[in-house]
Amino acid sequence: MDNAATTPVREEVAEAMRPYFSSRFGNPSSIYRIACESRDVIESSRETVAKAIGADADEIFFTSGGTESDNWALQGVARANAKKGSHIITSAIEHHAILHTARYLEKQGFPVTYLPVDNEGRLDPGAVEDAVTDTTTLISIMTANNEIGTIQQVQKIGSIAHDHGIPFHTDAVQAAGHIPLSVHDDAIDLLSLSAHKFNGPKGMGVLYIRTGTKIDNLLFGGGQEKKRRAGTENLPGIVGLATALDIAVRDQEKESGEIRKLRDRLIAGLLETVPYSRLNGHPTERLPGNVNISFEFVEGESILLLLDQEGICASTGSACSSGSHDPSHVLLAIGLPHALAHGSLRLTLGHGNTEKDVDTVLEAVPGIVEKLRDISPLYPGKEK
Amino acid sequence: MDNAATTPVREEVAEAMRPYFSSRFGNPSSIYRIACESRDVIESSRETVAKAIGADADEIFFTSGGTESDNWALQGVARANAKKGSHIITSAIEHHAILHTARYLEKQGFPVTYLPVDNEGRLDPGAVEDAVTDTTTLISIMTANNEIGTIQQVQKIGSIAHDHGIPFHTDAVQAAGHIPLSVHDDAIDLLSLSAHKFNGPKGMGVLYIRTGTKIDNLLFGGGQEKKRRAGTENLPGIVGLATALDIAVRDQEKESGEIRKLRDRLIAGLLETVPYSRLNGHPTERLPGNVNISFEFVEGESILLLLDQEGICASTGSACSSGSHDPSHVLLAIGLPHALAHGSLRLTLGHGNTEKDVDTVLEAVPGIVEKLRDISPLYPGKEK
Amino acid sequence: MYSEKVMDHFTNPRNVGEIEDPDGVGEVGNPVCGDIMKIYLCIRDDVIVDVKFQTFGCGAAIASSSMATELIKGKTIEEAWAITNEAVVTALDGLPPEKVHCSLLAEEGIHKAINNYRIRNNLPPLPEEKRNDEDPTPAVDQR
Amino acid sequence: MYSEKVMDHFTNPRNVGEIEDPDGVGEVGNPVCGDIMKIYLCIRDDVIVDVKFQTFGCGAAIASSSMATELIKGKTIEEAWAITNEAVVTALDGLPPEKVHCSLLAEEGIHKAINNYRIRNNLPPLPEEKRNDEDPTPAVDQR
Ligand SMILES: Cc1ncc(COP(=O)(O)O)c(C=O)c1O
Ligand SMILES: Cc1ncc(COP(=O)(O)O)c(C=O)c1O
Repeated sequence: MDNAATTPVREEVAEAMRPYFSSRFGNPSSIYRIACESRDVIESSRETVAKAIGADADEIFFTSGGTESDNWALQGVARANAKKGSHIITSAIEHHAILHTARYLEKQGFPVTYLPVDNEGRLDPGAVEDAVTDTTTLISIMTANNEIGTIQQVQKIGSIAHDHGIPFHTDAVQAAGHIPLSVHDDAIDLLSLSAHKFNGPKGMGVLYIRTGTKIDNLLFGGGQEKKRRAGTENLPGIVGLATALDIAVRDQEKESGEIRKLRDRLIAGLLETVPYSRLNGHPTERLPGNVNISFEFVEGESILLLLDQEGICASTGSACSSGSHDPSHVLLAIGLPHALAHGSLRLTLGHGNTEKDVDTVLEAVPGIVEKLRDISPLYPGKEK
Repeated sequence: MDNAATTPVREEVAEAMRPYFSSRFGNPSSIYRIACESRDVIESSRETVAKAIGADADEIFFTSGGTESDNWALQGVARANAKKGSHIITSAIEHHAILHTARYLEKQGFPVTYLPVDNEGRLDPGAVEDAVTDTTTLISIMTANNEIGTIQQVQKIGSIAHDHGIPFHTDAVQAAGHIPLSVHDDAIDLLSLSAHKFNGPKGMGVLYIRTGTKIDNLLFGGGQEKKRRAGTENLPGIVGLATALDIAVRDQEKESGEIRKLRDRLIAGLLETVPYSRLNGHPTERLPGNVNISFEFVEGESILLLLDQEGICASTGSACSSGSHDPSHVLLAIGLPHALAHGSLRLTLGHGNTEKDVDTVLEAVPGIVEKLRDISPLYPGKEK
Repeated sequence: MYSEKVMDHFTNPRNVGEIEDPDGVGEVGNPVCGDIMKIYLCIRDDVIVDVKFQTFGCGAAIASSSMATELIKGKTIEEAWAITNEAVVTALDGLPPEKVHCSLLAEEGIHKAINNYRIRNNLPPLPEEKRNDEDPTPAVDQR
Repeated sequence: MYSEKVMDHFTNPRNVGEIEDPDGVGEVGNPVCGDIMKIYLCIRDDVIVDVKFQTFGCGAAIASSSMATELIKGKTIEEAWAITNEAVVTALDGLPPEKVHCSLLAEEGIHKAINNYRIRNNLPPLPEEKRNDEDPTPAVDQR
């Protein structure tokens, strides 16, 4: 149950990719016949992706993943507008692919504003408006958060950006395939997505770039992707991404309804059976599969290890799982004290999860938390 | 016969990758058990790659391909040394992944020297020495050229770089797997390679970075690759790259001997049967599989099209195949007049090519060239 | 990449060759660009009764040359002058965007040959509009 | 990632609990870092005859605490003082590099508890060397 981290490649997707590894391996930028076939496949994949987010095919650029897409958006727009001053607005709860890139750009002389969020992880669109300056050249706010699942008011933020003539980027890596997206309706100029988050292959992503958006290249070289993203095209990867997104969008309504039900039962069950626990993130405006709960007096990595022994994969915002000092910046940003941030558990449901999986977790977690609390010097004892 | 452009994934490699698409899909940076297995697989792949080029495992960084590796080396070293002035030395015949990146860096204020080569595509190491200034922070010279196959005197260039305390990068994308490489013996500090050039998967590369080399990240985000290259690891890709390189190195001596023989027969046969033809590149210091010949009075794309009808894939330095105006910068750099550059044909042999393939080409080419010459206004008529 | 029509005219180009003592001849392009076309006209009573060409160039250039000669054969000079590269492209069932500029060669060649005919016959040359050979995209590189 | 020894001490920690009226007690770490250890000693004739601990922390922290208590049980105070975090790590068959700092908790806890005992017995506390908790790598992020 760690579908937000990565998902397996679906059988249909693997099937679609297979022929392109060897027999149909033509270099799509060459002229001969197998190459032409490859080119057709790439262009039809591009159309599939475009359709899924309401874009035009020539606004879709294939990349090596969400990280590259985010880096390209930030570094590319900042550098293309360097003369204008290039102030960037983002939020405090972005993925590190945004935050660490922003921090690097800061060091290179591009000022960055990191907007705070409320206790449920929501950004006030008004705060974006207030942060805009004459030199703001990019607003980058994620569609949905990877840790706490909170969904932002992308449309409102997009229209504020457009009112000021500023391009709007959104990291939709967690959202794509799972909730409806429309670059048109939501006034999005740049959008990142990553295939392995919706049962596609790892190492494949997309950056949507609205026609006319000023952005420098990040990877220079050959003329692929209309001279905007060099590198021999990863043909099986492209086919895999498009196939996976197509299926995800096709099944979205049905599947997200089912997953949302599982999620809500899991949340309710955990809060009910484990004392001293609280839900992190927004109660309703959250990703269909995201569950994030803090358990007082215990530390997250130790929960994960015991869950692992029950065959359950999960994740935590505790620093101890990452070998760093501070717990999740997202959990701190929504106001959690350190101890609670260290005691967080993220379970993310996806394609293939069932009622039974939820039962397994609901059976395992209370005992695990109790066991760890019994060792904990912080635990005041069972509720009477 | 366009193995320099891309190669199919070998069956053994596809086999090795397969399990990691779905059943073994763990996120290698998480803590649970399937993730630990993934991590082990990545680390043993890293060791395989390290062994193949004489490096330490912790100097190997997985990327999305040769283009990213080249971009990272140039942009990363330039920016890390920005205060020192960051003069870059490279050659006029580098791949566009180097040249276009260098040109971008020039626009950003980093001066670049593009060294010329001789008629056979060789760079004089003395010219590198002469180009060094107080502010030179990177020397980037490719190991072997993708168009004309010429192999550079990497060891001499590396030791000149080291005498001056300047890091030395080499684009070994065409060399890796095909000729022996040793970052130790050749004084190489950074080396790029790309899996699909040696029967590995597309969208996978490596940048070797010698311990202690000052280089900024190119892709920021998660802590993968020891915090130097963010992005969820492309597990099947990594396994595929390592497996393919391992096989290529294992079979190198035997296979390159065979391919070199085919190459020499093909070159001799073409020069003999087609009048007004010349070999481009170095007669002996060239990649085992590379054949590059110019035919006077005809244009390359039209040769390719007719070869394609005979089932033969090839490539050309003619602008007309690329939709750009100028023919190959490499062919111009070795002093070819435009017409001869437009009339070039590159055939690159690789794993799986046979005597019979050579025969097929030797049968097809003379007639094709003659047919096109008969239409050409430049052709003075058959040699008497 | 190319239509069947293009491949047909490329592999079996019509009207290849030279005309001895032509009434008009034109040569356009240059080796730097990689495209050269030479066109020969035989004209009787303002009608192009025969035409031949030689082309050094890519598939699109050769096919455009071949198609253009077919289009002007039997036409009056006036009609031939009016044939644009777009007409050639259409007759070929289209060309890839980055190849459209190759068809300009044919249009320019015809104009040049007709003006050569006019000059030989002491007529003032018609203005040859030099069309903008815009930067074609997408470019593709050698790997 | 963890050795079998670590997993054993983590899932079945030895000497968990409190000692009422301990002879020495030490608490180290803080909730900000995500690691807190409390250690209780029962000492007779300079020998640690009983020891208990409570730990809030990751698997490595809990396993280190457990192993450390095993290592000092039955030892003299002097011997216990000399037990380093490296000794704990070795006894656990190693820890991942980024987790080694978690074992410092145990060493520091023992020192603190022994000094607490010394102070109660009017002995001057021994100098507690604060070890450098260097930046652990590699870090890993939430996806
Ligand atoms: C919100 C968000 N952005 C970006 C990324 C980076 O994507 P990738 O690891 O595919 O590069 C992730 C996942 O790791 C993510 O959850
Ligand atoms: C010499 C050289 N460098 C770099 C590259 C770029 O590699 P990739 O297309 O895998 O990004 C290539 C091949 O295209 C190459 O031949």
